[in-house]
Amino acid sequence: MRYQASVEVRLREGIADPQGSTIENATSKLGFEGISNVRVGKSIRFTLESANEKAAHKTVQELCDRFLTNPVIEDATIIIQGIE
Amino acid sequence: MRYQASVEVRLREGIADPQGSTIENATSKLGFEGISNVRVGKSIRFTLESANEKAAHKTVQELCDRFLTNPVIEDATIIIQGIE
Amino acid sequence: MSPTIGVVVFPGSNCEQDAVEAIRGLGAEAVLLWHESAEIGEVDGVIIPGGFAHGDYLRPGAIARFSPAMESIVDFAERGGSVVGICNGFQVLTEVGLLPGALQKNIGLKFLCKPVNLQVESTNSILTSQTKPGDILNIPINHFEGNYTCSEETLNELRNNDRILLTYKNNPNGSMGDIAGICNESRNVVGLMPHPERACHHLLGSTDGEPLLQSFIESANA
Amino acid sequence: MTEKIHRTLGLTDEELEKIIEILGREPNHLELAMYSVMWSEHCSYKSSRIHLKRLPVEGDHVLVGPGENAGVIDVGDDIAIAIRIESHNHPSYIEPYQGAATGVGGIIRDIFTMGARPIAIMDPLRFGPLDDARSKWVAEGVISGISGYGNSVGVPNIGGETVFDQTYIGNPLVNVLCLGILPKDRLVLGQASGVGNLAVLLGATTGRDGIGGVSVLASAGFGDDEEDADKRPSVQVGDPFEEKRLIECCLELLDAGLVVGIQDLGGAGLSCAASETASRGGVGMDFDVAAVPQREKGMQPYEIMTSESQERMLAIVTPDNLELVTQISNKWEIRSSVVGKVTQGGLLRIMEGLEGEVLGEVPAVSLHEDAPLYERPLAPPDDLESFQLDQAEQLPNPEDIAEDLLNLLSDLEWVTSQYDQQLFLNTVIGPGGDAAVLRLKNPSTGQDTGRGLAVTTDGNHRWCAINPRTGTAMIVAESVLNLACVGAEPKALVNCLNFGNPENPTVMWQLSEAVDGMSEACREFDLPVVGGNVSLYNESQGTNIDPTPIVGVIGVIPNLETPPPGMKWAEGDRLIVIGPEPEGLSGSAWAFAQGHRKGVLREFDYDLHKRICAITRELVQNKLVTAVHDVSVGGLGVATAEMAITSGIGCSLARISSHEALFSESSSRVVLAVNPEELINVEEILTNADIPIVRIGLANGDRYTIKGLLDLELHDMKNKWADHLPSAFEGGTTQG
Ligand SMILES: Nc1ncnc2c1ncn2[C@@H]1O[C@H](COP(=O)(O)OP(=O)(O)O)[C@@H](O)[C@H]1O
Ligand SMILES: [Mg+2]
Repeated sequence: MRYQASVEVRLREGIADPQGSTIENATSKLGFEGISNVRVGKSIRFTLESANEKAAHKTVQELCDRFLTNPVIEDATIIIQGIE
Repeated sequence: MRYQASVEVRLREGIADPQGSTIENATSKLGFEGISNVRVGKSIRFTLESANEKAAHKTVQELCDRFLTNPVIEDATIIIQGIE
Repeated sequence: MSPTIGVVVFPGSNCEQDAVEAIRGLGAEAVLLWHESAEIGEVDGVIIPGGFAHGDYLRPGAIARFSPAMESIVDFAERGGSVVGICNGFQVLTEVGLLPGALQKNIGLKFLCKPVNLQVESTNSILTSQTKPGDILNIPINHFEGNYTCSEETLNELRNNDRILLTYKNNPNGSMGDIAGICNESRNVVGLMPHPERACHHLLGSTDGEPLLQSFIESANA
Repeated sequence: MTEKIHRTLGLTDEELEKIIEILGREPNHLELAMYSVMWSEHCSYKSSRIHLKRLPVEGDHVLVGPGENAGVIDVGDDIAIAIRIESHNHPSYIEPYQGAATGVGGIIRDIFTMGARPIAIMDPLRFGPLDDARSKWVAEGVISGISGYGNSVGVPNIGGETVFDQTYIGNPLVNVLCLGILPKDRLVLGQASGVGNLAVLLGATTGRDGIGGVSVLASAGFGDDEEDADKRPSVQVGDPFEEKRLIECCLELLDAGLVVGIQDLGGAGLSCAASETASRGGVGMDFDVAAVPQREKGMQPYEIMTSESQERMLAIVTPDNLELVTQISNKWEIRSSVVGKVTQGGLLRIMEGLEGEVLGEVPAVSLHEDAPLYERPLAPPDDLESFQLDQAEQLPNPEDIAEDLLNLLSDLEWVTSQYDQQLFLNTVIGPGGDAAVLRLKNPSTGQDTGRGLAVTTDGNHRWCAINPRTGTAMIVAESVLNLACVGAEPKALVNCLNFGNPENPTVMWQLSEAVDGMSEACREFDLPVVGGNVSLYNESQGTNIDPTPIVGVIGVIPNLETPPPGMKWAEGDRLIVIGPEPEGLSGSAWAFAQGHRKGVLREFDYDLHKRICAITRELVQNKLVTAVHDVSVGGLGVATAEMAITSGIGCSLARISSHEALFSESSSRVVLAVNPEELINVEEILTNADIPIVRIGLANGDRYTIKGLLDLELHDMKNKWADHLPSAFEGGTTQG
């Protein structure tokens, strides 16, 4: 079976986000008001072959833990969808 | 009103994604099989003050067009949710 | 006998020849170690040089840490061998877990290449033994992701155990505690963002990198 | 059917006629696509070639002149230096980051194609004004693109220029120069030879990037959805990591002597590389489109042949060596595929499988040598006379001369600190000096030769707007003087001619005048032109940019045991200016800042200029001066202010009697700071050489004062200088 995986890698709460603060500063200079708490993460999408959804989820989880995130500062949200 | 905005910035289809292909190569070296079409984008989350949802959407759209993306190579998906 | 220093080369590394040149300039031997070879040979010390291993794609060091050479280097370090990660090498050492914390993008989101003043905080390490506490060293930085980040807990541990070796006089990148370089618990593994090899020749504006690399060579000799 | 298509592809009716004549039949679509890209202005230089022929190209030390991927000169000790400059102006306006990044990638490939290791880049840049948000967005993107690609691929950036002016508001200029070093005997040329040899494509996969004008073929009914056609990205994305591996892989192949010839893929992609290698080698090639690794599904042969996907090289190898070539490519994780075979005769045949169907068949040479050559009409502007009568010398005196000076000061650190400047441990003087200085180390042994290389890039659209011929000559003269300031002898010049629309006779006149000015100056200075690039159609909304020729000059420093003096003077130094009396303000940065862009340029004296260069070189090499800086943009005011700021020591100046004396940019002048104990000696040397000298003052204190004109605190001046760019960019940038 083929699945579409979408992984959002985000900085853990409490970890400072230099990209987010830079964007936040820029928005106010550009005249956008009222924007706050900007946090920047990565969105990684891919397709994978797997026996079933559960197995797919397991693979992606492992990929996140070992490789896609740095657990010292990041965590990930995983979404898996079957492709017909 | 306060809203939570989530913007996913992705490279348009057909635009080369060197980062995605490098990650793809690495997954197979790490022993993960069957992973393909890796594409890497950005996910940007923030809160904003706005009169209503429509206005919030408009602001975020403008922010995307003027600042967060270059429409020549990138697309953005915007999700806006009210915060109680 | 002068020691032999192994300098690791990943695809995308680019400061390996500079490290070799600086090490040879100080009288030691240097050899390149290809990332795909698990055999690191009879080296007395290891440098993981600067550059963009695997393009720094995903995160700096994220792919490099899985190289066969890194496995051997982790072994080597655990046996007490001297290991220094410079810039990208520092990032690799945090990814592979030999050093705590992580290196994020610089505050201001700009790549920064310029000479900075560093203060020696601890002389108790393989990289700083030949310096004096409080010494100010003028050495260039050259990075986009040099903003040292860790938990409060880790920061306290680094502080309490005298594991912060070098700090910035004028923090250029947002690093926690102005950290420019740290070591592991046994003090034989060091990571630093500045490039001492770029400050070892009078034509290049500073020779303040020499005492650092001298210390390292000395430790490898021991 | 072709009748309609050829025009949308940018070919004229006459050009189509010529193709029919060459082939003896109507071209098919694939062939037409190949001619259209190869005969484009960008690839064929059809408007400029006739003028470029006037440039002097000869020199005993020239190993390779114009016509190859890069110029190569012999710098002694069996070391050769490859040098080339190129523009990426149009892509950088659309996608500043990637446009500039791929510009860096392209020029670096031109250098290692010659067998040289790229050791430095320089980036002369021009943007719209700093009060325009879009121009700042372009500038920010371009600079981070150069930084992102250059740093990662591992080539230090040692200098360049950053200029902001109204004339570039809809059309920035992004030029990049690259320098490479090689053992003289490793020089390779981009040619195929040996019938039966294989063409091996190395590097990235081929996608639909940069197909540009050719994509109209699709909408003209080529089996592709019309809808897809405009979605097709023409923007290329750079991959510095691929390029870094490609450099290492190619240099290892060359070191091992495994390739017969090698060629980078730039403009016009495979069409250009395949036909160029074949025609240079006087052979033909069978080319298999099916063997080209593709990034996207369903690519048409014309797309494969014209794609400008980045980070690809075409190597010509003997069948015997193929296995070793594959091994080395694998080591560097570089894709390699056999895509063609060298054949007898001169035909380039595009096929589906080497034994398969022939999709197109053209004489390889015809794509280059038969390209049209235009002698476009040229004419000076109609209003030249009134233009020349309206001179900046007639402007009213400044209300606040100190303010005018401060407005001309700008520290470029905001730009240059984003670039790795020191990799390879060669950089003795990086960005910010009169010329960049590198240690010259033997590329095979790493041994320091004790000598140095010096490089500078220069352009000045203000001078060239006033007088393209004299302006261009002044630029060359300035470069040569810049090299003298670091003690270097000039050896060769490369240039990038950035001009407007060549179909406009005034623009063609500007181009022709600039080429004449450059030729004249190069002959005077005995400086061969070893390469360059022409970028035309730099216009927006019908307005052409001011003519902007950029030159890069490389020189050699015979003895580099200590760093050259640079701009830092010492407390108590005597300050003198050597050279002619300053005259004229037209075309100066000061005049342009007042919105005045007309008038005449004063001619300069070649003989005096050469003597000034020689004496400056002598004083620098013999370490008789503490500091040296040539007088250029912003005149004596800016030159001395920069010296004071970098030194952190003020000065008291006199004998600068008017704003004209302060801001005039007339050529051939140098500020020298001399230790009082050396003063008599230095002045004697100068007098003996019949060099005009003016003592202008003393380096001291913490103020910058000019008797009778102005008095500033050095500290304030420095802050203003340092803050110029950061405060402009922190004000926010946006793409529109
Ligand atoms: N202004 C110029 N002065 C001298 N030579 C030039 C000039 N412009 C282009 N050339 C030469 O013409 C040749 C072809 O240039 P070009 O087609 O841009 O090369 P590439 O295919 O590598 O991009 C090069 O050798 C270049 O040096
Ligand atoms: Mg070329």
